[in-house]
Amino acid sequence: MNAIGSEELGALIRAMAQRVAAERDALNRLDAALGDGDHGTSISRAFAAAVEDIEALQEPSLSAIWLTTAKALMNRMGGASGAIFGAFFIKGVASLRDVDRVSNHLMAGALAAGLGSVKARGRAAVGDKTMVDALAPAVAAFEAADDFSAAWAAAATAARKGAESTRDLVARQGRAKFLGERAIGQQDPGATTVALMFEAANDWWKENQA
Amino acid sequence: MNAIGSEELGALIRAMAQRVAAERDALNRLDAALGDGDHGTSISRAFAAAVEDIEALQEPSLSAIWLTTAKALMNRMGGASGAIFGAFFIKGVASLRDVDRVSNHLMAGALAAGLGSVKARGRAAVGDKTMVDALAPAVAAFEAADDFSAAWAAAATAARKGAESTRDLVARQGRAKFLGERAIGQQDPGATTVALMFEAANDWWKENQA
Amino acid sequence: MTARVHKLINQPENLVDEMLAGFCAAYSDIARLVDKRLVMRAQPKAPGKVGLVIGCGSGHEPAMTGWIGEGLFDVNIAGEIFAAPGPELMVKGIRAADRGGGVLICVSHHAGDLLNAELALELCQAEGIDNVDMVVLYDDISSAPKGREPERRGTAGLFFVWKMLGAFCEGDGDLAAAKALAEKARDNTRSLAMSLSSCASPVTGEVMFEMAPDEMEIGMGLHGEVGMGRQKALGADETIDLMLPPLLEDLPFQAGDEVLVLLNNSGSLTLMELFVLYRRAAAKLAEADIKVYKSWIGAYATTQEMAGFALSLCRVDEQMKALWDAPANGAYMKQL
Amino acid sequence: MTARVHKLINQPENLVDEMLAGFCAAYSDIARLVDKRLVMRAQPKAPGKVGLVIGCGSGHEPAMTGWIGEGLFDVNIAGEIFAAPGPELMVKGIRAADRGGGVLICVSHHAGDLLNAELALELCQAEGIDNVDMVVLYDDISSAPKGREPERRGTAGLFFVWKMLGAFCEGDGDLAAAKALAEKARDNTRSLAMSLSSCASPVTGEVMFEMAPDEMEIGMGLHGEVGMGRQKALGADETIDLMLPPLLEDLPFQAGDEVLVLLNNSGSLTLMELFVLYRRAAAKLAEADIKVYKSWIGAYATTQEMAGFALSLCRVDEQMKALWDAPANGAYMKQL
Ligand SMILES: Nc1ncnc2c1ncn2[C@@H]1O[C@H](COP(=O)(O)OP(=O)(O)O)[C@@H](O)[C@H]1O
Ligand SMILES: Nc1ncnc2c1ncn2[C@@H]1O[C@H](COP(=O)(O)OP(=O)(O)O)[C@@H](O)[C@H]1O
Ligand SMILES: [Mg+2]
Ligand SMILES: [Mg+2]
Ligand SMILES: [Mg+2]
Ligand SMILES: [Mg+2]
Repeated sequence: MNAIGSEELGALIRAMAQRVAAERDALNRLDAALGDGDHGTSISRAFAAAVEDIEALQEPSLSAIWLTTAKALMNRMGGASGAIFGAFFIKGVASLRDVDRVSNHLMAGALAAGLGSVKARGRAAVGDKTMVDALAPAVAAFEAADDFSAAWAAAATAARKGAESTRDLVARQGRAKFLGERAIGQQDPGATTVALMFEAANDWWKENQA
Repeated sequence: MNAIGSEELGALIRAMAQRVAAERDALNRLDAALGDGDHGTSISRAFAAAVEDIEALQEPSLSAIWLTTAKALMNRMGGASGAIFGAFFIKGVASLRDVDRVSNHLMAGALAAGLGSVKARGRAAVGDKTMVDALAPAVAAFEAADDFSAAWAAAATAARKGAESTRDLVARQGRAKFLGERAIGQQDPGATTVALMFEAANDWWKENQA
Repeated sequence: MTARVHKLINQPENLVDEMLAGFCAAYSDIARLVDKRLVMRAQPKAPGKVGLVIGCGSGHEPAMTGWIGEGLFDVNIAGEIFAAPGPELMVKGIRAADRGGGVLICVSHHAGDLLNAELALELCQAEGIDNVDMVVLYDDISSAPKGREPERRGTAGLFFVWKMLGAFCEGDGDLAAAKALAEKARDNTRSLAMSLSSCASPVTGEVMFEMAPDEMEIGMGLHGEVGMGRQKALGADETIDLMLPPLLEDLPFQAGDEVLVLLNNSGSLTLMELFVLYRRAAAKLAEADIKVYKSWIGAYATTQEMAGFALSLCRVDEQMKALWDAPANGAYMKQL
Repeated sequence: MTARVHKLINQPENLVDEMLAGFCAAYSDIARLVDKRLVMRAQPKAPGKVGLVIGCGSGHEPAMTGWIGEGLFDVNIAGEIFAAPGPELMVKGIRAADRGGGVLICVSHHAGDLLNAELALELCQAEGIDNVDMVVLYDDISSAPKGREPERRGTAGLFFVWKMLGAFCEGDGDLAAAKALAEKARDNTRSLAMSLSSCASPVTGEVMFEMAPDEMEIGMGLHGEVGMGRQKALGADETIDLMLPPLLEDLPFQAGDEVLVLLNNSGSLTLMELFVLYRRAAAKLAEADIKVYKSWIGAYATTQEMAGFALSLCRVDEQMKALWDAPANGAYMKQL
């Protein structure tokens, strides 16, 4: 299948929600080393709210699901990453409006728009030890792929590699900035969440659509 | 020697001060188990002040030394036992007024007067797990002896035995009262101080006068 | 749980002097320091009014230095850490508080505080200072059973007595009336405390007693004196549900009563937790049809950095409510 | 040192809601709760005046709920523990504070607080709510070097800004003037914090970071963010002697300046210790010929039960002194 509808999109969001919930404590621990230790709790609370709100939708269109996810992350997560994840999803809503099914190319456009918004919002570039380090390569890999299967697989691999690359970096944004050299050796929690999201999507895709 | 002058009395007080200072931490630990853990600090602070004030006396008569000790304990120790030790010494001042040397019998009278004051002031009797449990038998032994050597020795032994007897008691006065049965097994710090005072006096006597 | 042992002090023997000097330097418009140990109102009250003094151990800050000021106490006679001051210093404090209307010595009931105040009263009589009286105050229901109230300890609930008495002594009532008011406030006040942790003594630099990380003690006194025993630490609502019923039964507080509520932080409990605790207490009081007139939540009488709190209730009538609402300006007790 | 891990709360997910409910129940004459997360003045200010709102993470009590009231803030938009609230809630708070004179959103500079306030401002514009502006405030000299002040974190020293701004917005100044005053107060304020201990997160129930019992960290942020590094714990005077010089150099504060001083307790430090610390700070300021106008010592912005403090200074002129002395009636910030 090389276009997905609202049902599949809802399932993908659910898969992401389950994955971050399962990794909640690990994400908290990453954030304890670099920030204030709440990232896992915040992201799983917000994704759980997104899933709930999507289920309550009267007309679960693609854009409605995308917007609902954006709003849940923006309003229920709190803190820096809530604003940034919210900005990521909200930017893609426009490109999904009035379509019933979305191709991997259209989806790539929504993700790229979101990435642009994240960078602008967070004033962060690749190498700053933030979620951008996972998101930018993931979106690039997704864009370069020919179909959904390849896109999710490539994005998941790239996101994980990007998240791991944050270990060697000094932070230039977020709470970890104040650690200076002491941040080296620790993996960024926001980037790790991005990797988990793409990995969850890829796993769901392999099981259900590939 | 069976009468002492102001020099010997000053030396006896100094010996007591040294002994309680040496046992400060042990007394604090006893008080930590039964009260608020400050008895050793308080009693050594007050005795050190007494020694200092005695040295500063223009006319160090027997009664002046006794009064100075009383005031230092009463005013510099603080808390329950400051008031009680102060009451103990202050009562004896009257019987020492206008004498140059004091016999063991006169001294016994001063101690007995002090004991009476302690009991009245503290509303405590033998068996209440307070310093009275050491002081009462010590004073009785002192009174029964024929000379200073025998008096100090008997009082020291009786005071130590009295202090040790507090281990088996439930407290009816002081902070330890609230412990109820949980006070059993712990030795009363105030009674222990009384034992140390008489032991220090006896040791000094044996070394210097016996 | 291990308590923090390192304290930000200098030499322990200078601690009380240095702390009082710092307090009076920071709040020089409210309090001034005399003889190193007497914390007095910067502006003495009008001549002819009853002076209010308290002599008690230090280490419970802001009690009682924070209670010096207009509408509150005239002189705090500061003892060493957890030890009442000696009688001669108390007499100095009594003299300093004397504005011609007599002086009331307030004693938070602990053996040392009472013994020293009694000695001070005797010295006053000997020195011809008349018109001095003493009132002994207590509130802690864990320290002696009902029927033996005068054996109980004074703890955080005396907060209510201090405030009302301070307001009363700004008025024209005499010494006997002030004492009667203090007794009335005391007799309508009940407290029960709990703690999750021990604390370190700044004098010895050692932890005062041991407590396991998952334990709590109900009925703990202001100096870490034991209460009704240890048990497994509970959640906020469960803790209130355990502490409120014995408190209500003791007076007893009854349907239709109007009360003041205090949640006193013994040190390192967070206000966050105290607000959660208060929510349950308010709900339970409402269920019992007991009306809350006003509430205060904060660290008013501490036990160093002990992590615990006291719940105190005071049943009020119209006179007490008016005294409660009267203005006060202590460094740590302000009523507009 | 191990921090206390057991907290007197119920379910962590209900913590913020329950705590705000408890706070507003206790101080219903001062604050009321709207939509579970907006803490508002019980009596709104007069129409036409500038409204003051702040959106920030919870867990720092009494900040900022304790600052709601006359002469202070109009609305606190309460986020989760240590996490700024989302933008839609902020817009609700802005609407609630709008009395026709415009609304100033105050941001204590942290990434999350700033990002969410920016989003809220954009939403306001989209929804046609005009006359809303934002001011970003910071004071912590440990978080970025001199010359890069706007990168610094907001910490306890904003205390001074809140108080002056609150007083200013009771007057007739407009939104632009309020913002200018906030910037002036900010630009004259500097803070430096230290801690002896970690604390536990009420969300995860785990200690936030490890710290040895004989260590201290200078420059620690309000959420336990690291500062200038660890060192051996010192005594009170030594600690002040270490912290005051960089603070003075940063503005710089100079001979002849007049300042306000804050010693903010980050949680479980005792007032006893803070008074001892204050004594040294006051002596050193006097030595430098810097005059202290007024001082405050207490727990105004906490980091749970962390044992530490911040020393903050604000250089004042006549306008600022008058604003400082103006009356205020928040639950935890009272000026008579
Ligand atoms: N300016 C920024 N730009 C992009 N990502 C950011 C920025 N600031 C923080 N982040 C991301 O947010 C993550 C932290 O999220 P979280 O812990 O939920 O928020 P907070 O720091 O407010 O507690 C970081 O790991 C980082 O990936
Ligand atoms: N009412 C009393 N009568 C006699 N002795 C008492 C009384 N109350 C306390 N004590 C004695 O005082 C001792 C405690 O002294 P200390 O620790 O210095 O005072 P505090 O209890 O005020 O801290 C007890 O061990 C006991 O011997
Ligand atoms: Mg975080
Ligand atoms: Mg003791
Ligand atoms: Mg004591
Ligand atoms: Mg956070």
